[in-house]
Amino acid sequence: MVSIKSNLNLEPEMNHLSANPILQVENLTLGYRRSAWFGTSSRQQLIIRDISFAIQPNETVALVGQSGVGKTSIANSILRFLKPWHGNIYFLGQNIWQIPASRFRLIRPRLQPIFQDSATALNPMMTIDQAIMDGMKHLKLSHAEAQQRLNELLQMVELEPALCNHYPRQLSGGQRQRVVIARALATEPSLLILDEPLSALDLVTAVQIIDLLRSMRQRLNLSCLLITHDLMLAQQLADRIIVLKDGVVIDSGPTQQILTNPSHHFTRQLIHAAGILNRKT
Amino acid sequence: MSFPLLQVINLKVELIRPESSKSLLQEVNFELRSQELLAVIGESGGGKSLLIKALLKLLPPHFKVSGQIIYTDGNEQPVDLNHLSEKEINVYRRRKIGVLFQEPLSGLNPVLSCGTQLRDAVAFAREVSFAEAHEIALNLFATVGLLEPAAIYCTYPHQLSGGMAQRVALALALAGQPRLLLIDEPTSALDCIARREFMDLIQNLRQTQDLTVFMVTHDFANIAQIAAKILVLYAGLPVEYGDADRLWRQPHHPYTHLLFTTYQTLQKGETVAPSSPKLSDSASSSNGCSFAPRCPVVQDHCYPNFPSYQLLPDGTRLYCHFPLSP
Amino acid sequence: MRIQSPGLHLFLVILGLLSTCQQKQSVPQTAFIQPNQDTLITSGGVLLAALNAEPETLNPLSALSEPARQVIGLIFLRLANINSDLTTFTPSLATKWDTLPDARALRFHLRTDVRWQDGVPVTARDVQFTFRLQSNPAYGWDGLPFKTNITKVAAIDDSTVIFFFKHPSRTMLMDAVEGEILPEHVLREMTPDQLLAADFNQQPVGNGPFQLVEWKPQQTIILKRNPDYYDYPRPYLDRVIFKIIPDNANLTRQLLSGELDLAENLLPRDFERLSLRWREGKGNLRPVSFLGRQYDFIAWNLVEPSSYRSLDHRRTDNIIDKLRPHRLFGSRTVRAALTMALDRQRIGEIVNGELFRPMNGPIPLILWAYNPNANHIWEYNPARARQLLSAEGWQDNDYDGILEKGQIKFQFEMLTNSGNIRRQHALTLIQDQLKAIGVAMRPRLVEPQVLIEKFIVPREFDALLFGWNVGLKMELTSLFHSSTFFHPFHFTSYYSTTFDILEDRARAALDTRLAQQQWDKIAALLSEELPYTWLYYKVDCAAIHKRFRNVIIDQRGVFVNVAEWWIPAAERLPHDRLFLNQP
Amino acid sequence: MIKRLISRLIEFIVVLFIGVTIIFIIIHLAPGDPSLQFCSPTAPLEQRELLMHRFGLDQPLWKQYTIWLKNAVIQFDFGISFFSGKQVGKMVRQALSPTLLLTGLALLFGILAGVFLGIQAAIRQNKFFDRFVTTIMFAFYSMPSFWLGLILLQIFAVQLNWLPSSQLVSVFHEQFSCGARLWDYCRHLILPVSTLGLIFAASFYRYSRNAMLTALSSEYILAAQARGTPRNHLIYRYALGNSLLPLISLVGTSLPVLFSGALMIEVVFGLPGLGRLMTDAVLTRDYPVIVAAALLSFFAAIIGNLMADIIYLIVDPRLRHS
Repeated sequence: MVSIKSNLNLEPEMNHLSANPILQVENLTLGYRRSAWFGTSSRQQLIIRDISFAIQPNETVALVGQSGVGKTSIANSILRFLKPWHGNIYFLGQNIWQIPASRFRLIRPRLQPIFQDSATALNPMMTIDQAIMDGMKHLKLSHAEAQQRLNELLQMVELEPALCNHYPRQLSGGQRQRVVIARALATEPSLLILDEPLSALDLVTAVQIIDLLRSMRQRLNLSCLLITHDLMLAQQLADRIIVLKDGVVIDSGPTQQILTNPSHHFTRQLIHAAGILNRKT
Repeated sequence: MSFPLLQVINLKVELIRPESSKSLLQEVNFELRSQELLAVIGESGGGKSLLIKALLKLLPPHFKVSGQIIYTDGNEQPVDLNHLSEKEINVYRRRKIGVLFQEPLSGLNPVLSCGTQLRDAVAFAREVSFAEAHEIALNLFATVGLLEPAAIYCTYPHQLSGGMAQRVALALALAGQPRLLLIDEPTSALDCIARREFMDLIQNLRQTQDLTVFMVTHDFANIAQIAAKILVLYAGLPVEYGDADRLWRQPHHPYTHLLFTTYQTLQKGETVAPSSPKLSDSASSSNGCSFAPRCPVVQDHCYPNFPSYQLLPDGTRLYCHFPLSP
Repeated sequence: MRIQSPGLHLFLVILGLLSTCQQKQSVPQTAFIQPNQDTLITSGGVLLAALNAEPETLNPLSALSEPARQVIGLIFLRLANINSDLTTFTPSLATKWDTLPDARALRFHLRTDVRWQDGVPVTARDVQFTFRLQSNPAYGWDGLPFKTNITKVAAIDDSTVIFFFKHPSRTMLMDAVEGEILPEHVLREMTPDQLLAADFNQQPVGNGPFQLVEWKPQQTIILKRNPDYYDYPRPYLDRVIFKIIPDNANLTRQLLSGELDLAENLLPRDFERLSLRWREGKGNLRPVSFLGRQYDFIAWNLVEPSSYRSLDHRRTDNIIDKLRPHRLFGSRTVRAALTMALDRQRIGEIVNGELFRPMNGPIPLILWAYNPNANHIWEYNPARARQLLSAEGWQDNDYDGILEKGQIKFQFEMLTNSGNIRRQHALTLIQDQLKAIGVAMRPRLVEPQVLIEKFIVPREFDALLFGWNVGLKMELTSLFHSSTFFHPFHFTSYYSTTFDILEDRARAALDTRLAQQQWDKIAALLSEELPYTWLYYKVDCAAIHKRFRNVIIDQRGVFVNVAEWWIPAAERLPHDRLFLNQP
Repeated sequence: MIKRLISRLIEFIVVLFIGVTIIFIIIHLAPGDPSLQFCSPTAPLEQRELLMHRFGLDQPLWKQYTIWLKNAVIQFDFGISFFSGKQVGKMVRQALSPTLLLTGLALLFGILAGVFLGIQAAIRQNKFFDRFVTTIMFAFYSMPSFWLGLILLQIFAVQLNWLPSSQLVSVFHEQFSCGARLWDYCRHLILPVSTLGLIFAASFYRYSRNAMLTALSSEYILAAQARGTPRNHLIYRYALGNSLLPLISLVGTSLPVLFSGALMIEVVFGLPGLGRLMTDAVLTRDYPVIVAAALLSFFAAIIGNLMADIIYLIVDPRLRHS
């Protein structure tokens, strides 16, 4: 078991929150507003309407829906990229759209996204160890500590230490995704946001990454928000599933319940399309 | 009446560098009967896309392609595509063989409307006037399941959704009424439902348009039902090639076995067995079996020796020292 | 002032009456005269001449630059033209002149057959009118100082005009004839504002041998012969075409390719190449060198800049008591030592090739008052220079190669204007030579306008490498006379009552011999006192196509007698025949 | 798209105003007393003050600014030159035509030659032709324009004496017949236009070669090739169209070069253009001329960019429809 000590000085109120949800999304409404010069008609487009959910510690929640349904917009909103029209997002008890940017910057490292395209997520001019070390910058570790932590992380994501001084283009897709995960873990996150983490990988590699993510979750007490169109992946990783269609939640509940007893016919359609063999039927 | 439309014999692709050359594909042998669907599966980087480009002679000059690609169309004389001149093969590209690449959107010219591109392609392939080509193009859009052909005609590629772009690209591939359609990972950019729809469309076209399909994919959910033959590529070598049903039920090669069992466990919603082999991405050894470092049943013999070729009685071709017994 | 002439114009005054200078030394001038050997003079031909900059105007009243003056000289007449001795005059618009009995008035008799090019006759009223404009500061004529001694100009009748002066002087004639005569009937109603933007500036109505045909900005100014010129059959040339060529390389190229007949101010290297070709009998271009109108010098600031800064410019009394001598150059011995440390002959050679003469005193080589024997000559002698400095207390006690006296190091900055390669070159040579006697000089190049405004006028400098353009009047007032202490040219802050007395006497002397004596004393005084260290007097050069006859080129310039130039019919070039039958 | 255009225009006006103000400030902060242009430094102070007053230079700076803004920017009246007393507008107009002729021809030549060679080299990538032309073009690209000009002059004007070395027309231009005049123009323009044109060509060459290579290696070209599209169609309709799009903005941003880029060339070849007008004006502190020329370059720059944007909006469907 690898131990990762926290050097991050969080305010006390954040630390005793363990009983409360890591992430709580309340009545979130998202949309794009295209403004034009001098009040000429501006166009509005609603994407997500009134969504609420919470992620408890050590829980993985999957947001499932077709592409274009606004799953990624929710992730952007949680990462404070896209301002919601209505609603609140609490991360570690902080209302992230209400607190000042300087305060958000303090908790931002505990919120790590992993996107589908590992090729563009890594700076092509940085070697692997530089990229991972970069993630630990805010921990203010000594050089030796950082080096040790780097080795721990590499071991954890099952990357050979020899790859350390390679550049991203020298790695395979699976290796790159492992580096991205290691970099995300380097910051000691509380919540991982996984946005289609496997869609660029082939099956065998994908299974390896699933395995990795699953063991990470157990070892590090991680909470995850999984964003995917693939129920099969959700089935593998998520404790609960939320199905989105046309901007609203049409189905949600524990994974098993959704898969075995979907309440909405669209959910059934998704299950069918994913080729999941229902054990009960 | 199924005759081999395409027969590939000992295809080999090498990357020629001034100092060295590297073999990217070797010993590729398969045949594709008329109206069949052949699925090629394997890891990314295994040479699947390369194979499609090699079939159409689309590789840049520093790739050396050897072997035979024999195309036989009904009563015509068989032709070896690999030994045609650029001008001669253009005729085949135009009228006999359509191709659909992996990223449908980047395969479309961004500054021309979808209709213009299809019209041009149709006019060139079928040698008809632009006015006629226009009509044909509208029909083609309808054929690939686009609901408003006239609207699509004027649309530019960037305005399309992933699924629509895929269909437009398919229409382009069908511009010359090809007998053979080569498809490269058609579903990787689509979500589950769109995948399903696209596969249905392909099935449909095969029947209505008399199409033979060669498809590179790793969408196991769908190929199981529609593919007649499966070719498993690993590190440039077709480790197993045979009847789809048989392969699906009882894979001989450890790699095929690994793929299918992994998929099946996933499908059942079971967690992947912790005993699943410890997979490593490290480079394959130089002369031995490239799968050896990851093989669950590897033996010492595998490392120094190139996998032995076996032709099983049911026509399955296999490259393995120790195939899993039936 | 124009950028193309980095030195400032200096108008030197000749005092005394018109007379020949007996004791004048043979001025080492290299003028050129292509003699008039052929008996049969033929009309026709074209002169292609180079101008190094675009004239700002062709109005004699507002022209400041050399190129403008050169073109104007061919279009407008003066009352009389100066001769090559720079003291006597040849009649031009005036046929003759005489001094009226009280010696304070000059009477000119004008030609009656001269017309403006629009047909109106030139009369005494034009002369009177011209003086009115010239003497009004609002019109901004830069020859104004010439006219300060004139009280009034009166036209007696159409052909007689009288100039009245405040007091008698040797330069009355020079003062009176300075400046071209303007047409009253064209300019009568013009206010200074209107004249500034008048068409006349671009389309002058002249009365000279040539008149303007076309002025293509930045390209050419084409003059044709004035068909009504009084001095028929002159001018002989059909056209004088000025090409505006600011770029020196371009100039040389056009000379060599036959696209130019006449160019001046060639680079020493180009001139030597041309001379070589000519001596070898190759090429059609005859090189000509002659004493020019410029000299370069080092000016030492004799007072501390800080003490000058605190001076009240309205009070001229006891100036010298309020100023502190310069920490380095306040001492005459130091200046003498620095002068002896410089091998000025060598500097001149390196910078100018053959195109220079050594200069040792304040009087320009081309002026009548120049007497080489009057100057004190400081020979190049670095050992002696070191001794002198050592005697003054300047010694290198810390062996860093630089002299010091107490806490003060012998180091200073020498300024010069940027854009003059020869001067920049000289500056480095001076730096090297001063270094050899333990003096640290730091060269600094400053943009000309900034140099004048920020350094010269407020006298915020230690030493200055600079040059003057020589005027034809013999005077040194604005440079050194205490009455002009705050004049922008008096930047050395030189103050000497002896000089004041001598210069006053020299200018007031009506007798040439007396004047010469005074100027000799002045030359001796200044070359002893060394407010300047004079470096070299420049020799100008020009090249002219050999087919032109009767050409005079000397210190007055290259266009002195263009009206009399002609080309033998046999030597005409194809383009010479282009205008033969045109008016 | 209209909205985009309008916002672009408003941006344009704001940039214009800011730029114009900056030009004014910079020029009036430069050292040097313009009154010295009119009279010798020995002239009495009153005379200089008189002149300063006449040109409004004794006014406070903000007042000079408002007056100037009104005259120059709104009425295009730049006043009269401090140096020659001529109408600045007229001087600029006169100087404009040779410059536009020279740079326009050179730009045209540069674009045509550069783009043509760029395409030819791209489709023959790494062949002898490509390497040869790329080397030559790289040489032109890295060469200072005046140096190239001097070399051409030395060869064609001095050594061979085939072409005249300076000016726009020969001095006897008026004496020639109509045809001879035209020939005279051409003879004078050949050297400067080819000097500038070669340098333009070099940058357009680099650009279009790279753009063409990128276009040729893109997926849709491969897809079109896989459909058996004929090679010429592939190159000229598919690849060329796309690779020339970015060229629009390159041409747009090089529009100010039309006015100022020929400066060295004008000096070397003694052409009476805007560049020379401007250098002379700077050296003589001729504020009105400097301001007019700077404004012109500035206008050209922003109008060039605006035009490029607008054309882009029109021809690129991706922008047109978003």
